[in-house]
Amino acid sequence: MSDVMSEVRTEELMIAVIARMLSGLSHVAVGAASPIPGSAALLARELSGGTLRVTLLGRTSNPTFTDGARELFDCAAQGRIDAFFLSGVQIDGQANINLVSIGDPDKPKARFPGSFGSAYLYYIVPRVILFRQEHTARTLVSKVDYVSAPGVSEENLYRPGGPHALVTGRCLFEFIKDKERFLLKSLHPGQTVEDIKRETGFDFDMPEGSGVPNTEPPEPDWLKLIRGPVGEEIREVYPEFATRMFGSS
Amino acid sequence: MSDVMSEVRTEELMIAVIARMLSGLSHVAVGAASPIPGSAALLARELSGGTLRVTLLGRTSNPTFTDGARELFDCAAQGRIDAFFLSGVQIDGQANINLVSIGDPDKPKARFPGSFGSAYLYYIVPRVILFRQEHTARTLVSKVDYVSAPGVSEENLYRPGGPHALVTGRCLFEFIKDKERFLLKSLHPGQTVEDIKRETGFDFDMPEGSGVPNTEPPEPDWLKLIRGPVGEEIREVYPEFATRMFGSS
Amino acid sequence: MTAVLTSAAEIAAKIPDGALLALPPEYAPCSMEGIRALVRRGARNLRLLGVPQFGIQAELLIGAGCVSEIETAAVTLGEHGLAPRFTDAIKHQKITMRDTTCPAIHAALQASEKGVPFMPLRGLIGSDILARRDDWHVADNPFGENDPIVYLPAIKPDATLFHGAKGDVHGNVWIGLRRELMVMAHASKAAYVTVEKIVDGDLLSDPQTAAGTIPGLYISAIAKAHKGAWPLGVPHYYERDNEHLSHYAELARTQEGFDAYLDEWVTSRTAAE
Amino acid sequence: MTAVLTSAAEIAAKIPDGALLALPPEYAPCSMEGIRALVRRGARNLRLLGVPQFGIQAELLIGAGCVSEIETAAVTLGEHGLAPRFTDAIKHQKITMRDTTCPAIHAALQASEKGVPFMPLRGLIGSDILARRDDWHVADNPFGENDPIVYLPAIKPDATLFHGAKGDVHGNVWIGLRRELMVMAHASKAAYVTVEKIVDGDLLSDPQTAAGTIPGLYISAIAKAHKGAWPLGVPHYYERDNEHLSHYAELARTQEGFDAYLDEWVTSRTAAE
Repeated sequence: MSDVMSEVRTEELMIAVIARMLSGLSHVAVGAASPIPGSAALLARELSGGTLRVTLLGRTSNPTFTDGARELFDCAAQGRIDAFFLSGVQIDGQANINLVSIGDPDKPKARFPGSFGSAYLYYIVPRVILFRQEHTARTLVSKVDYVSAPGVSEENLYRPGGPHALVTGRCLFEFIKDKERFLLKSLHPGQTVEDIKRETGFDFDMPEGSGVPNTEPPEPDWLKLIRGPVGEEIREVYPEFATRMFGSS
Repeated sequence: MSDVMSEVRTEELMIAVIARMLSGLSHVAVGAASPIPGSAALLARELSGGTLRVTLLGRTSNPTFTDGARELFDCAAQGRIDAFFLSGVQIDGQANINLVSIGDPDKPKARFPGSFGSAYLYYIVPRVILFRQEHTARTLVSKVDYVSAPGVSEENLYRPGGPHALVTGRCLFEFIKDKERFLLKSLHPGQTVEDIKRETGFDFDMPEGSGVPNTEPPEPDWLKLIRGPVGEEIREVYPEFATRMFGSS
Repeated sequence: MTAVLTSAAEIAAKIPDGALLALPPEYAPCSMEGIRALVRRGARNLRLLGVPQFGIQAELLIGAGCVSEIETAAVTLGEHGLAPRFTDAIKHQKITMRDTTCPAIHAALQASEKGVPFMPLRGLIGSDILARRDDWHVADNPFGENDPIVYLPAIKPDATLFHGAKGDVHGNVWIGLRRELMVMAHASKAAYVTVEKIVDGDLLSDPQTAAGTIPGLYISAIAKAHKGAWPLGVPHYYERDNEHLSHYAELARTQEGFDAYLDEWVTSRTAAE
Repeated sequence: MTAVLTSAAEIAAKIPDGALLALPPEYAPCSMEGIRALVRRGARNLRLLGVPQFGIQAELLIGAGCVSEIETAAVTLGEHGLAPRFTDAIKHQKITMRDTTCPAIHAALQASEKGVPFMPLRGLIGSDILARRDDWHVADNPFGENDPIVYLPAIKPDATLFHGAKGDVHGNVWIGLRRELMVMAHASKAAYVTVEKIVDGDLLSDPQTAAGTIPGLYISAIAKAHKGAWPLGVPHYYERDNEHLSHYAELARTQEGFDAYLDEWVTSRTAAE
């Protein structure tokens, strides 16, 4: 690993992993509280030669939408958004996500902001990429305490969308819809299968054949883009994230 | 009757009759093919000292609406439109209106433009004023051949709106909801009750007491307004009507 | 990405025979140049949706034999009288007409805009419009009691075609107050637009202009067509040509007169651009 | 006719205790001066609707004891962390929370805008949001087969309160791209607006400006409030004051700290205007 690579931060690795999954798409939207996916989408747009359209919720310059706050949802309903990103205070092995509370929702031990658009977009957008940097048995659980949005639905339910993958600070999982389970796809630097098993609260599948590959690191020119124009552009919506990652503007 | 009055055209009398019914309202909307009601609404606005808001469909200057063609209907649904105007190729004694066809609708003897927004606004706007200059047994019929919108509905149907009056070239009818019938309210100059009975295809009620009053003529200053600023303003939407009535601009 | 084309003819070539084609009212800019191009290319079996009513757009397409079905709240030449080719086609059962009411069209398009299978609408009950629509449904409001309401199925046009005052190379189109054009673009599978001019820069970059702009995301193809709405107008750009419309209304009383009009003003000419 | 008032205090006086009050997201201009005026007048039992999510507007009103119920898709201080007064109120059951999802709020307001009793919405089925909402309804799509869909009852707020960059004496308010403010004004019984400035003339008379303007028809009262969105921003006018919001987030961790904040920045001061 080169010197540049050894300095890759977990966030930057996650940005690169997500950006790879956006290759070839036409339109990616990024919701609230999503600086890593936002950076990934902007990186993917840079790498696409301009064919990828990126909509960042909360940005006021260069708008994609002109019909108000509902347009994100209407646009997704029209089939015009290829990928979206969701997180959770808990995510379980069936890809259910919880953005609301821990414990009894009426008397919660902890209360979080709420479900935002997840209970809609998770059903509608074809490729929903889950992300959560903290990968512990506390965040990746066997069963969420509150289902903001379910990972899978009954056959007859109208559901063109759903979970595609889960990107954490330790690894990449792919979601296998037929099995309703995650498959461990690749390990971030320094992680072992045993680490993942210990830190994950749900059961998951292992790839067939010879072990789990390592997560592909970002190309050196990707890091230049992330730390340069992508970082500057994400600063408009996420100034604290940008300052923490890339320093003051 | 003064000289000025003797020169009052039927259209001008209808404008005055309608304008009187708009007194005290907040917002009046005028739909397609409605030059007489449009002029009446503008006259009523002039007489209101600016408290009456008038929305003329099809005008591009001084817009009232900024949300596209649906806003007229949404605005009415919100209870923000007090009066609207409808006509018919046929109107019957229950205030049903026909804007579509004569004879079998599948093989019509005559076909007209269509129902526009009548099948919605007739139910929703509290005070719908019907107008039809031609008052003959051909236009005012016992039963319309096609119901674009019914005059009355079942008790349980959501219907805050409905017919208020019918203004023709011969007289003014008031619609009595409880009886589901028209009441002859006043006669235009030169008309007798016998004339109205002969030229009307439906039965109607007569006022109690001493005969039918004459329709109140427009005040002389109303005529000045109609032939002056009102005529100029209506020209934007109805240039042919304005030229026919008031000459070239 | 929006295709930037060079003529209305190229736009018309993208709208296939049999398409469900949504067209705007005459007070929004209509792509009359696009309509003429459809006539020139000999389009057939178009199913027209008037949003919410029609004038000369439907007249030209019906008279030229391009149309098999039409759904709209009205067809009229306004102060120039009844629409003669429409009336003739109805009387002789050359086209299938589905009568409706303006807000039903707006609501059914909003259903597609929002990706829901239907929308409820007040009114309509007791009308012959409803009685003659077996594709509509009446049922109780689930939140009321003995409260029937009409359920309208979503309408998803294959294509929409309209004219704009200005567009840019990104496919953004300024529409100002004419928001029904935005709903049509959102709700349709494809949106084709002719514009008076294609401006430099990006219409979305100025917040004042952006507020009245449909993003290129929703526009399939755009082409410049100077005076492309003629003989109709473009608000604040040019007025409708009432003299020409009156001339049309006169000629179109007979099929022969209409054919002569078509020959003089449509088929013998190429696009103005 | 729109009432032209002289202060945010007069606006706050028009919003009664117990009102269902719709408020915009932080990226649309929020009337923070109006919110502070509600705190100053000691408003009680407000039922807040976040369109579709909340930040410091709900925090101030909840922390000051003005709120009994809240319906929203989220409450968060964004990059400044969780909303501490909201979290505290939920944990100690001081307020009733109805969790929802953003498009459900937009759709329920559009139902009121369109005067229909409900709107259908995809998604939601299988979530605990739906499981915990006994005011919502699941039934088959009448045009499908074995196709369940959620029916949402219309939401008609008693009042909506927001801030605008500019308004005029006719009550017209320029909102640019922030169309959710227009839906809120259309759907609510009353709309109250503070603005940075009241301009001469009529915002509807220029077609470019009119495209981004809510007509005075929908605005009950308007008042000038310079920097009225602070510490939030007004797009293209001023940025949000992240330093101040961070300071708030720090203090509001405890009720004592919040009370000190309120004393320093709200109750001890009259409106900036």
